[in-house]
Amino acid sequence: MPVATENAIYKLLEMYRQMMTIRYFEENAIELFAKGLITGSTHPCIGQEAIAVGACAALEEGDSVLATYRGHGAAIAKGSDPKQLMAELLTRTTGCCKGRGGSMHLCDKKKGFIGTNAIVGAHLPIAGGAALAAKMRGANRVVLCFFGDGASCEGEFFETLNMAALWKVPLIFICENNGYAISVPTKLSQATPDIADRARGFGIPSLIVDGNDVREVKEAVADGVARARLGDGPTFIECKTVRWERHSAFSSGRYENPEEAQRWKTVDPIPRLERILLEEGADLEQINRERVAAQEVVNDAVQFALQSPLPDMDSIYEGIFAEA
Amino acid sequence: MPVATENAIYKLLEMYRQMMTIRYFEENAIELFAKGLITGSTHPCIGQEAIAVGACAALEEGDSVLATYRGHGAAIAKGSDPKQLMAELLTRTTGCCKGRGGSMHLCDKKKGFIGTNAIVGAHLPIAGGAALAAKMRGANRVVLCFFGDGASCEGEFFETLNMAALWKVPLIFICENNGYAISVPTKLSQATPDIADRARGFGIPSLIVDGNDVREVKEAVADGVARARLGDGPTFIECKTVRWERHSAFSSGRYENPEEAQRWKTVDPIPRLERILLEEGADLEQINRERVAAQEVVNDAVQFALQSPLPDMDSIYEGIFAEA
Amino acid sequence: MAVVTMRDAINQAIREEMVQQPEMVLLGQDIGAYGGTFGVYRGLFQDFGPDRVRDGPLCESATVGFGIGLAVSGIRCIVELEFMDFTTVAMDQIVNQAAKLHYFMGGQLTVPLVIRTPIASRMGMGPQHSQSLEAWFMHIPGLKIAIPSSPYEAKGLLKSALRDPNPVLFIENVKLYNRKGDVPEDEYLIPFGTASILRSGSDVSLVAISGTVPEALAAAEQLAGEGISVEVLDPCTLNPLDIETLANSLRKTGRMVITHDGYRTCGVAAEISQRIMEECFDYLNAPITRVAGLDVPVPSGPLHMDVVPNQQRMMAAVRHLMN
Amino acid sequence: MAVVTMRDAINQAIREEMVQQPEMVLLGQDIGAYGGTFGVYRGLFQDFGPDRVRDGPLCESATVGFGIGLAVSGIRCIVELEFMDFTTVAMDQIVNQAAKLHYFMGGQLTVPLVIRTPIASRMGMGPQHSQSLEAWFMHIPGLKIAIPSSPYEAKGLLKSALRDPNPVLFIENVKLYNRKGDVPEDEYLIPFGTASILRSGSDVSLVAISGTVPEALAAAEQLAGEGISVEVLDPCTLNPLDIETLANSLRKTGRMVITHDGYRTCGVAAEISQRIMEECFDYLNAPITRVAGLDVPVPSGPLHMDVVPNQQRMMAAVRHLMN
Ligand SMILES: Cc1ncc(C[n+]2csc(CCOP(=O)(O)OP(=O)(O)O)c2C)c(N)n1
Ligand SMILES: Cc1ncc(C[n+]2csc(CCOP(=O)(O)OP(=O)(O)O)c2C)c(N)n1
Ligand SMILES: [Mg+2]
Ligand SMILES: [Mg+2]
Repeated sequence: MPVATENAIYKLLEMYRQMMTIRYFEENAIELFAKGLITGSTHPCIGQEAIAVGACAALEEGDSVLATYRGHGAAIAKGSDPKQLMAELLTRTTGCCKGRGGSMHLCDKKKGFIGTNAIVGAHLPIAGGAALAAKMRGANRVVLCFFGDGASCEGEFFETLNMAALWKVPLIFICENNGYAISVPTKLSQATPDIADRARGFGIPSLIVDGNDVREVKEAVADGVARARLGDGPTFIECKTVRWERHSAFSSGRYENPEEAQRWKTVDPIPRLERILLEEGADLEQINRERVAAQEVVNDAVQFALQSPLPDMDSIYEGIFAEA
Repeated sequence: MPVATENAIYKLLEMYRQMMTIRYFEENAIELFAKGLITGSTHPCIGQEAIAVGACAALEEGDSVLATYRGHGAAIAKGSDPKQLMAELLTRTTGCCKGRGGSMHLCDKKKGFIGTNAIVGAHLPIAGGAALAAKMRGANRVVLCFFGDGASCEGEFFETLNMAALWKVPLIFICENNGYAISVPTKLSQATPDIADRARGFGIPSLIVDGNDVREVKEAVADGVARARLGDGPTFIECKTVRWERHSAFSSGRYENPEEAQRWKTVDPIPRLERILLEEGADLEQINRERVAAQEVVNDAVQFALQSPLPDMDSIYEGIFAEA
Repeated sequence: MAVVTMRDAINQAIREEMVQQPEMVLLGQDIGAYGGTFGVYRGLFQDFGPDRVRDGPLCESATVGFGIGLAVSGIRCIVELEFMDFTTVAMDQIVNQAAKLHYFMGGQLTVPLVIRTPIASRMGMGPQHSQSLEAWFMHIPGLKIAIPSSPYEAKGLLKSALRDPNPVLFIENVKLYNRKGDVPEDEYLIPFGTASILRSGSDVSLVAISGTVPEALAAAEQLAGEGISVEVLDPCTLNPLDIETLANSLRKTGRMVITHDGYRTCGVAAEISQRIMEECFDYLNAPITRVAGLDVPVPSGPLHMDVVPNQQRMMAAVRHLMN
Repeated sequence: MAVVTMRDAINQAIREEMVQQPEMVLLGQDIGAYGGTFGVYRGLFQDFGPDRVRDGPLCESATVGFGIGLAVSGIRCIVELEFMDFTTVAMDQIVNQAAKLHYFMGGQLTVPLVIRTPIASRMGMGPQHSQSLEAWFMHIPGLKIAIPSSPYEAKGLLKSALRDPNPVLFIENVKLYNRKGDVPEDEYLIPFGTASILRSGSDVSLVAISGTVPEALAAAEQLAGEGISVEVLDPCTLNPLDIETLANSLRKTGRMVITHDGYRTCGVAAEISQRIMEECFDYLNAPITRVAGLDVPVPSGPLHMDVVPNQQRMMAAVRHLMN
C-alpha cells in the first residue's frame, strides 16, 4: 500500500477540509432557506464538492475562476471567506456583494473569484474574455470556468469553445455533468452521452474524469493548467458526477427515479477521500480534526451572517454606475 | 469513357440549365443593383450554383428548403419562378413576398421554399422545427437547410445540431463553406479547417464534399435524404466552395489576396459540368440549348419585374397580423 | 363557476386546446413529468405524452426557433421560457423572426406560436430573475401580447391566443399563480384588446398591470375609506391595447396613475400615458403619474419588495393627484 | 477646426484613445483589414495590429461576453455589432451582464466596455436590418447610451465613453456616417447628459434623435419661412437624459414634437414626453406629439423611406400644434 509523503497528506487533508467546509456550508444554506432567511432560492452543490476542490487545487492565487449559481463550493475552494459568502446568501451588507447578489451572485475579485452567474451559459464567454486578458498581459495566468451539462446545450457554450480554441486562450472548461438540468436528464437533452466529444470537434483537448474523485480531478486540471501556461490554449474536462439534492431549495427538480437518487450516495466523494487518506497513511484523528475545523468555520460564518444587517433602501440607487 | 443513359443525361442537362439560370439571374441582379433598382443590397451566389442545384436535385416536391440571403440559387433550384423572384428583388407587388422582403427575404411556400433569412444562423432552428413537423406528420418529408461557414460560429447553429440529433429530425444541414464571412476568412473564425468535425461531436453523420461538383453534391445529399426518410435523423454535409464575388453588391468584403480570387474561377462549377456532360455523351448543341433557355427565362424575369408596380403606402399596415 | 388558481386556469386552457387541436405541441424545459418550473403544466405530459409535450435541452433560442418552424408548417406550438429574463437569449427569434415573418414574406407564412413566460418580479431571485420586460415587446410590431392578472382573464385570453394565427407573447406572473378567482365551467374566450374595469370609481383612474393588480385593488379599497373613489383598470393585452376604455375612464376622472413592476424609464406606463395625452389632453386635470419598478437592477433579498410598486406608493400617488 | 465626416470623427476618437490607452482592444467582425462594415475602422488594423484589432468569428453573444471578460479584467474594449438589429442575438450579455454586474457584485467588478452599433433605418435593407431599438436599452438601468447626430457630438461623446468605467451603448447611424461638420483640432470631451440646442426658436420645441436630425433642421428652416419659430434639440445621450434642457425649451415654447426612427409604440418619445409632462404639466399648451417610425416591420424597397419620419411629417406635426 503506497504511503504518501507528509506534504502530500497535508494537501489531501486540506482538500478534505475544504470539501467538508463546502458540505457544511451547503447544509446550512438549505436550513437557512427553509427558515426564510434566504430569499429567492439557493442551489447546493452537495455531492459535487470534489470538482470545485480538485479543480481549484490545481490553480495558483493569481488565477481566476467563474462558476454558476451552484458555485458556492467554487468560491470556497478559490479561497473566499465563508463568512462573507454566507452573509451574501443572507443578503447582508457584510456579504461579498454587499447583499445585493444573494445566493446566485457571488464574487470575490481579490481572490480571483470573478463570480457566479444566474443565466445558464452566460459566464462562459465572460470567462473567455478574462482568459484573453490573461493572455494579452502575458503573466502566465489561467482562467477556469465551471458549468453544467445543461449549459452545454446553450449556444454561448459553443461560441466560447470556438473562440477559445481559435485564440488559444488559457481557459480550462470544467463541465460538471451531474446528469440533470433541473428536472431534465441528459438523455433528454443530448443524443450522445459525452459532452467532451463536442469540445473535440473544435480541436480542444478533451477528457472525461470521475468527478467524485478529487485526486483525479486535480490531476486532470493540473495538466490543463500546465498546457494553458505554456500558451497551448484551452482544455476541456468533463467531470461525471451526480446531483444529490433537489435542483434548488426552491424548485424541486425531482428525479424520475428515487432509487437512483439513493444509489448516488454510494459515490459520495467525501467518504471516498477519507478512504484515500487512510490508504495514504493519514489517521482518523487527523481526518476528524479537519472535519471539526470545517464545522467551526461554517458555524462562524452562519453566526457572522445572522448578526450582520440587511441593506436599506437609502442605498438603493448607489453604485448603478461606477465613478470615473 | 462511360456513356450515361439518355435519362441521366437529361437530368444532368436539367441541372445545367438550372445552374445557368442562377448564374444569369445573379449577374442581372448585380446589374440591376448598380442601376439603383434594388434597394439595400443583394448577395450573389455566383460560383456556388452547384450546391443549390445538386442539393435540391436530391429532393422531392413536398420537401422543404430554407436558405440565407445568399439563397436566390436555392429558390430557383427548388422550383420557384424566376419572375416572382426577380420581382421580389426589385420589391415589386408581383414579387413572391409582395415586394416587402426584397433580395434577402424570399419565400415560395407552395414550392416548399420556406424562405431565406437575413439574420445569420437564425433560420437553422426554424428549419429544425419544420423538420420536426415533417417527422410528426410522418409523411416522409425532409427539410434541407443551407447556411455558410460564418453561420457555423453562431450559437444557434450548435443548438440546432444538438436538437436535431436528439430528436432525430429529417434535416439535411448543407454548409456552404465558401471560405469567407464578409471579409473574415475561416482561418480567423475557427481553429480547425473543417466544420463537419463539429457536427460529428453531436453524433451526426457528417461528410465533406467538393461543392463545385454538382454530381458529388447531389449524391451526398441523396444519401442524407434517404437516411432522413428512413427515420435515421439528420445528416451534415460540408460543401467546400468559393465565393467569387464581393460579399454583396453593397459591401465589398474584399479579399486579402486578389490572385486568390482569380484562381477561383478555375474551379467554376459550370464549365466543369459542361466537361462532365460531354464525357457522358451529351453534345455541345444540347448544352447550348439549355444555356439559351436559361438566358431567356432570366430575361423574361427581368422584364416581368421591371414592368411590375412598386407597392404604395396604402398597403403599409396590411398583413402585420394574419386574419383568424 | 368554479374557483381556481391562475396556475390551474392556465393549465385548463392548455389542456382544453391540446384536446381540441390534436397536432398542438408544447416545447420548453422541465415541462415533462416535472410539470413546468412553476407547475403550470402538471399532468399534461402524463396525458398527452412525450411527442406532444416535448421536454428538451436548455437552448431557448433554438427552442423558440423550432416553435416557429413548427408553426410555419401549420403545427401550433407553445414555447415556455422559464423566466421572462430569459427572453434575452431568444430575442432574435421572437423579434426578428416570429413577429415579422408573416408580414415580410407577403403573408405566405403564418406563425401560430404562443410564447409563455412568467414575470418573477416579486420573488427575490435577484437581478437576473426579476424583470418585467413587457415594454420591449410592445415596442415590436407583429407580436400580440397578453398580460392577464386573474384566473378568468388568463384562461379566456390564453384560449384566444391558442386560436390566433399570429405569434402571441403570453406573460404570466409567478406571484399570481396562486391567485384564485371564478372561472366559468363552460368554454369562453376573451378577445384581445379589451381592458377590464376591475373596480369603478370617479376620482382617479388607476391602471394596473400584472403583479400590481392585487395591490392596486387593495389601494383603491383603502382610499375609498378616505373618500377617494378610484377606478381600477387592467389593460389585459398590450398589443392590441384597448386605449378607448382607458381613455373613457380618464375622461370621467381627469386623473390617472399607471402602475407596473417593469422599470419606470421607457416602460409601458410611458406609452399609455402618451396615448392618453394624445387622445384626451383637454380632460387632464393633472399630469399622469407612474408608479413603476425603480430604475435599478433588482437586488436579491428583502429590498426587492421596495423596488416594485406597493400599495403605499400607489396610494401616495393617488393622494398626490387629489391635491 | 477641421471639417470631417461623422465616420472619420468616430475613427479619430478611437484612434486617439487606442494610442492613449495601450491595452484597449477592439472586437467584432470585419473590423480587421476590411475596416468595419461601414468603414469606421479604416486604418486601425494596419496601425494597431491583430492583437488589438481582433477580427473574429460571427458570434455576437460571445463577442460581447469576451468584451465583458476583458473589461472586468481591466482591459477596456470596444465591441462592434454590425447592425443594431443584431443586438437581439447578444441581449443577455448586454442587458443581464454588462449593465448589471457592477451593481449586483457590490461594486467589485467594473465593465469599461463600449458597444458600438449603427442604426440602418434609412438604407432599405429590409425588416431585419432597419431597426432603431434605442428604447429597449434606455429601459435598462446600468447602461449609458450615446446617440450622436453630428461629427462634433460623435467624437466628443465617444471619447467620454472611452474614459468611462461603465458599459456604454454607442449608437451610430449609417445615414449619418457621411454627414460633415466642424471638429476641433484639439482634444475635447463632451460629458454625457448634455442635450444640444441645434437651433433656437420660440414657438415649438422639436426634439430629434439620430437620423432624424438633418430633416428636423430642414423642417425648422422651412417653417421659419412660414413664420413658425422652431427650436431643435438633440438629447445626445439617452442615459443619462438631459431632461432639464428639454424641459426649459418646453417652458419657453409650450409645445413639443419628438421625432425618431424607432417604432412609435413604447419608443423613446413616449418616455421623453412623459418626463416633460411630469415636470412641466402647467406649461403644456398642447399635447406633445410624436413623429416616429411607423409600427410596422420595415419593408425592403423604396417604401422604407415613408416608414421613417421625414421633413414633411415633422412640419405637419409642428403646424398642427400651432393651430
Ligand atoms: C438561460 C437560462 N435558462 C434557464 C435557466 C433556468 N435554470 C436555472 S439552472 C437550470 C439547469 C441548469 O443545468 P446544468 O447546466 O446542468 O447545471 P446544474 O444546475 O445541474 O448544476 C435552468 C434550466 C436559467 N437560469 N438561464
Ligand atoms: C446575426 C448576424 N450577424 C451579422 C450579420 C451580418 N452579415 C451578413 S452576411 C455575413 C457573413 C456570413 O457569412 P457566411 O455564413 O459564411 O455566409 P456567406 O455570406 O459566405 O454566404 C454577416 C457577418 C447578420 N446578417 N446577422
Ligand atoms: Mg446539471
Ligand atoms: Mg461564407
